Amino acid sequence: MFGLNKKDAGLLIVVAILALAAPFILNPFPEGSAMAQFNAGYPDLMQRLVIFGIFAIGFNILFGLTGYLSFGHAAFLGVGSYAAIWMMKLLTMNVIPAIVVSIIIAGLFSLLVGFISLRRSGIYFSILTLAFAQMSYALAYSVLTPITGGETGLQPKYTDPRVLDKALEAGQQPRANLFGLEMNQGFQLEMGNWVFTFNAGYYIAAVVMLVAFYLSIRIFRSPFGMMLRAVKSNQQRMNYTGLNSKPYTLAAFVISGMYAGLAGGLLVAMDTQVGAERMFWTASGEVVLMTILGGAGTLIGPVLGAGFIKYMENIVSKINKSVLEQWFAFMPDGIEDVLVAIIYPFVGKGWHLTLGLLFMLVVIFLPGGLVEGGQRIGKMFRRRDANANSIEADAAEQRKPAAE
Amino acid sequence: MDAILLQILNGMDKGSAYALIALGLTLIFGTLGVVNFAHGALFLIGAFCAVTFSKILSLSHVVIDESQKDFLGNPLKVEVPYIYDMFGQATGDVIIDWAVPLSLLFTVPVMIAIGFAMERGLIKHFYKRPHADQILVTFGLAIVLAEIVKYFYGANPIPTPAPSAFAGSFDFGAMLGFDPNTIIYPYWRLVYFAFAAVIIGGVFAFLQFTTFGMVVRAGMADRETVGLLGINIDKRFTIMFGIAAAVAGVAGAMYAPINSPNYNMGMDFLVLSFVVVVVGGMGSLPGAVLAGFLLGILESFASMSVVLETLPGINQIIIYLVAIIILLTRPRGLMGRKGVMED
Amino acid sequence: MSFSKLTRRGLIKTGAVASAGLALPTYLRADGHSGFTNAPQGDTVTLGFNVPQSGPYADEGADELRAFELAVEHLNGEGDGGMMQTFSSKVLEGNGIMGKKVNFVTGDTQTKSDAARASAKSMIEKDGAVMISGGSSSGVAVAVQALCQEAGVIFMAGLTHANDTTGKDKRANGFRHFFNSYMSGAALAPILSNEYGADRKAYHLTADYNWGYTTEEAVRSSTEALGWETVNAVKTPLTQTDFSAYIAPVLQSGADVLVLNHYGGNMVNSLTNAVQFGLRDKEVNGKKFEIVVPLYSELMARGAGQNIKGILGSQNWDWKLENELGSRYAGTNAFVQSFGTKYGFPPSQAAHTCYVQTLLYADAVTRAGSFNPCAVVEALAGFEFDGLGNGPTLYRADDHQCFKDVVVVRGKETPENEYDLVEIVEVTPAEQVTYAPDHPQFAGGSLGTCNAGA
Amino acid sequence: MAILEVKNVGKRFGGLQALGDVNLNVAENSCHAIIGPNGAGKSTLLNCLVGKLIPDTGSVMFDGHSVLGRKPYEINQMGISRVFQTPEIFGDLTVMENMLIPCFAKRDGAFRMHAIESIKHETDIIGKAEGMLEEMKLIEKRHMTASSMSRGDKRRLEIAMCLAQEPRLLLLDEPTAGMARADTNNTIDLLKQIKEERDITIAIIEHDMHVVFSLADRITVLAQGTPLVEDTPDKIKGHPKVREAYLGETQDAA
Repeated sequence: MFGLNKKDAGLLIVVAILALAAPFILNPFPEGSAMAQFNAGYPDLMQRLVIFGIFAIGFNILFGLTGYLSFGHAAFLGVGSYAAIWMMKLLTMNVIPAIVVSIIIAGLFSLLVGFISLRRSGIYFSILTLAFAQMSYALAYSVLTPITGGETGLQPKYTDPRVLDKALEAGQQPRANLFGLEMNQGFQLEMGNWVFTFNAGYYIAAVVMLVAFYLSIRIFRSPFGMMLRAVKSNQQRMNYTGLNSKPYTLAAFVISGMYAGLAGGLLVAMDTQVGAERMFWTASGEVVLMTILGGAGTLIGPVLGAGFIKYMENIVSKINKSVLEQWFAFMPDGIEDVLVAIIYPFVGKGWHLTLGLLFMLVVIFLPGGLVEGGQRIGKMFRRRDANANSIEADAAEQRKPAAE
Repeated sequence: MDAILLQILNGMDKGSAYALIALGLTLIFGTLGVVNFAHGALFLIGAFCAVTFSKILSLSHVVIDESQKDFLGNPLKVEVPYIYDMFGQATGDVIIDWAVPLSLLFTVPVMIAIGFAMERGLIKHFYKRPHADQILVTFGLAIVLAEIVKYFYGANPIPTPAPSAFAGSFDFGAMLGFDPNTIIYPYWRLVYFAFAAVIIGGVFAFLQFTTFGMVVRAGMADRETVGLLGINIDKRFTIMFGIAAAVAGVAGAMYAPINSPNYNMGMDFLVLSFVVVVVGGMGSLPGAVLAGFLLGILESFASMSVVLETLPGINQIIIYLVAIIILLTRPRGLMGRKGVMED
Repeated sequence: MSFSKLTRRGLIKTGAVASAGLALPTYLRADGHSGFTNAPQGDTVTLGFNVPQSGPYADEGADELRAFELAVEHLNGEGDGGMMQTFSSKVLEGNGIMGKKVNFVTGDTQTKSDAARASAKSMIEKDGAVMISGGSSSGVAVAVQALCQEAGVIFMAGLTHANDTTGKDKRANGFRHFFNSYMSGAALAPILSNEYGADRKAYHLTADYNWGYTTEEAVRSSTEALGWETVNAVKTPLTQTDFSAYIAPVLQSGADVLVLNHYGGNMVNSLTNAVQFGLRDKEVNGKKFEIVVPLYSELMARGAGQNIKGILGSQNWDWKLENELGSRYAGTNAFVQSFGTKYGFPPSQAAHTCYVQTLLYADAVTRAGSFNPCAVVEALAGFEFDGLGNGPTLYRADDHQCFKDVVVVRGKETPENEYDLVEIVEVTPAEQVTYAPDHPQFAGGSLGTCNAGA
Repeated sequence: MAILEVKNVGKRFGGLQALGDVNLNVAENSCHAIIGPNGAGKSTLLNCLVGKLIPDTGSVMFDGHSVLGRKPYEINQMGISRVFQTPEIFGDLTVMENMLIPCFAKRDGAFRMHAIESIKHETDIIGKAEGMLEEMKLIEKRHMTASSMSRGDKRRLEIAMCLAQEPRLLLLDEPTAGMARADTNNTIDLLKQIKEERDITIAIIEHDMHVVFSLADRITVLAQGTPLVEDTPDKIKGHPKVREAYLGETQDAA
């Protein structure tokens, strides 16, 4: 199917089903129940899950395949976002030009940064990309305020020129749309106590994510993808096999920069504003964490990692003391207090602590990320292979090219 | 002229702080080959050792004073530090005033203990893992440590003043024959500069002139061979980690009066210290120190208003710009060795 | 998100296993018969409190959250009622809002506009919040205000001081009780001139982002109008922690006043550095060197410790107002009493503004008789009230900014306890800080029309 | 006709004259060995041929074109392949992938952006790679991760990868270093077979005299950065200068 082998096609179909059914899957708990706190099936979070999935998929093409660890990819996401919002301010609220231009601008910017940074490798490369990103952030926040809005960012206003759109009535909110279909349109499905929200913006983002995921599978299975893994494995042999590794890594860098730009453009399409903080180094660090947490170099890992972190950020951070007290209200007072006291430091404002602990646990016990965890669980169920090396074999199997 | 002198002085001071932080990072990388993203957190813990120590000194019991009222109209609760009971109020005040320098006595053992625990409990298992794993696990640890500090001390900066003997500033201008008040510099920053110089010199001397240092340096160059010689290099590396943690810790403790410590200061310093280390050349101690001073002085110059008028925003990016230029002209930083951290 | 319980029950009754709700061409499904986003159903209403819980302003966020919890308690008729007793509008009865019990959800802004919008959106989309409040920076306030306008809910800004929030970025659905940069400048200038003389040379250090720019502009224009000269104004990076390189040249410039247009960690560090350099012990041009911090915050003052002694600045409110300046500021003591009793220390101005905003919202809803944002906007715009701690106050209809007295404070030389950090120097009356809605410092924006979402 | 002409090549490292004044001609379709004691400059010379080092003086012509100043991958694309002392293969990739990469490099050149095409449609490349693995008796191991193979297999794979590019000149840097006797003999047989079956020139740097005398048509002896003599193996064996400089110490080993 689509030029994929059976296994990859299967993976794509699974991801597609998961993405399309996300409003159901992410809302497993009935409205009003205590567990409803853990529901993630609302448009904003679903959109963020797939958009950061795209970001991580793109980052994985660079880091997972070539091993070049960029610490500045948030800059491309930010530049893409700024490009998109300017298209919306100047041209039209239709998301297509915004997204296309954000990919192009991010691609050009990554070409410049990549061309310079790829002159070095290892940690020197990482620091070069970090330096570019930090400069972009610092300038966007301060002296570039006329272009970027600085601290307060940019939002579309009804007073913007928008040459392609009809003028809005005074005071009307410009809304991002796809040929008239507004990103925030949607409908709800009610089944018993469950309420599921279907949102146009989410489905547009999800389709884009599926295309991005499909392209990343094609890249992984292409001769180009193999060359990138060769760069990671042995650059010396690469050079003595008549291959110029520079254009390969630069191409990977630009592709991943364009993915970041796409994610940035989509972020603006779904939520029409940009702030400079999305270029700060911690945002670049976040995509590194997503990729490694999920499993660098695997196809599905980055998407899992992105989902995991965004879920933590948006769900766990909202559990406050009164929510906890509600949960344990059925228990005797003393036990309730103890439980709340134990759990409270890890949720709500303590969500960073939980995140940090989870990173450590994953890195210590699951070096291959969540994908390795999944494989181990799979192994336990299958029990067909007692071989200690089976995990590595499995990982190798996943890396196998389509040729075989 | 006096403006330039002042910024050189200022840059030296700033540079000494950068160099001191970068030194510990380089020690760990150079000896153990581990990229320690939790190094900023060690600096943070050092600063909070000073905070904790001054809190301990001011531990109080409550005396209810019926003659005064608090803001709600209840009788005022007056806190009397135990240290007053022990030494009397006058001596007690002096001790509390000197809390930061005294806290070094507390910081050093605590930091060495933390360093040992970190190395034995966590880092040891990561020597053979890829650098990316080391970065990730220590980054996770940095988050956890910062959050623990936040849990106990909140997010607000905590004022930790230097002893009042060091309040105010020294007038270099008057000494050098310029107008008074043109080149002034705070006493505590001068103390910090001297302190940094002593620590940096101490670490170099220790590595250069002691047998322990020689073995460690040999181990930095070739770990396996030293191991083959029957020397327990692992144990020495643990000690080295403890020393590096202590260096970071005392750097943090002494820094507390300069910037009131808050839980995020480790992260603030992390990126900066990495830039310094990389510009200096991974694993090179003199490189780290040199880069620290270089970046400190350049940053000071970039913040001069004459410079800012011609190049607005240069103060925002100077460090990164210099880092890029240096890395493009000198592939492995100022004094880096070939093949270190290049893959 | 909030859903009609009636509808849902109806569905269960008819035994429908699955039924697609109406496809509504709106952002969020508004209830058919209410016509606006997240119309409260049943006997509860949900408010969203979006405050920084991680990052440098986490403590300020925690204080805001305490105030919100207290406000909700009072609205629901628990506790001593706080400022509801002194509030000039008497429609709130302690039975929730219009008989609906007030629930609240919280989120973490992380002091990043992206994160703040994400968490506000989750409150609106998932939890059905009909009003969002809180925040501790102008970047976040502007971003969340724009979001609330799009979504059709009310935004009651927390701590935000930049002119832009009710200037070029103002929105019909957003309201700011807190004062702004212009007001700080206008309130401070006459007092600075009284205290330090009209012939002063000022040196500005300004945080290099929007709030810094507007504050510098406001203070400069107000002080220059009174005869001060501005020697130099240098922008400092937000991420700067050590300001020595910026402080060191100040004395060389011949300036005799240093104005620190900094907030939060920047302010703590720059002030600490300035005092370390001994600036305050110097004499320049025959005058004692002075430092001014236009926007004071109790938490930051605590962070700066000893260094704030004798430093002038402005505040939106202070917990000692009523004790020191009398019953014009009624409400202050009532609030301090209930806050202090519950938490053991006096509230900060951030807590005060958040508490007041919540009460004002509840009051507006009750007076309007509807949760519909457009009705609330109508009820709040041009609303004059008293008894909420700031004296007589106007919520101006032109820009949804509150106009009230501004408190000028000075770091106290001998604090009685760790919360007694400032002394009130003077209160600048509201008339003196009022400006025309089209003042150049606020130009370029438009409120637009209210958006109810449906 | 000489395919490789090295003229007056010199190279200094600081104070050390690594190569003095090296002249060397390698005839087409011959097997030319370069021997010499440690530090004689063998590896430096090889690095000058493949573009890793640029000599200070002299010229290196391959098939009438200068290689100096060209990058390693350009020199490789001219038709020079190199086998390293320790096998340099793509350790993380499978044996089959290791084989595919040089096949692509041969067909597509130094860079081609073929990011969307699937490898499995490249039937001719796959066929060629499989044929090569078959010939090298590695076909059974094609799914193995390359780094998990034995050293002998890695060496065979590396040679196969070089041959897949159909080079005109194959440079071998101590191909049997660190090998057991049996593996060494296998490698000799393999190289003999290659020499017989293909239109290829081989230049080999070797310590092991057994290997050298089994394979070489001509031998150049390097000592202290300059060529001592160049002649046929038989002549070299009896050459007094060589005995003195070199063989004297290693005769027992040979």
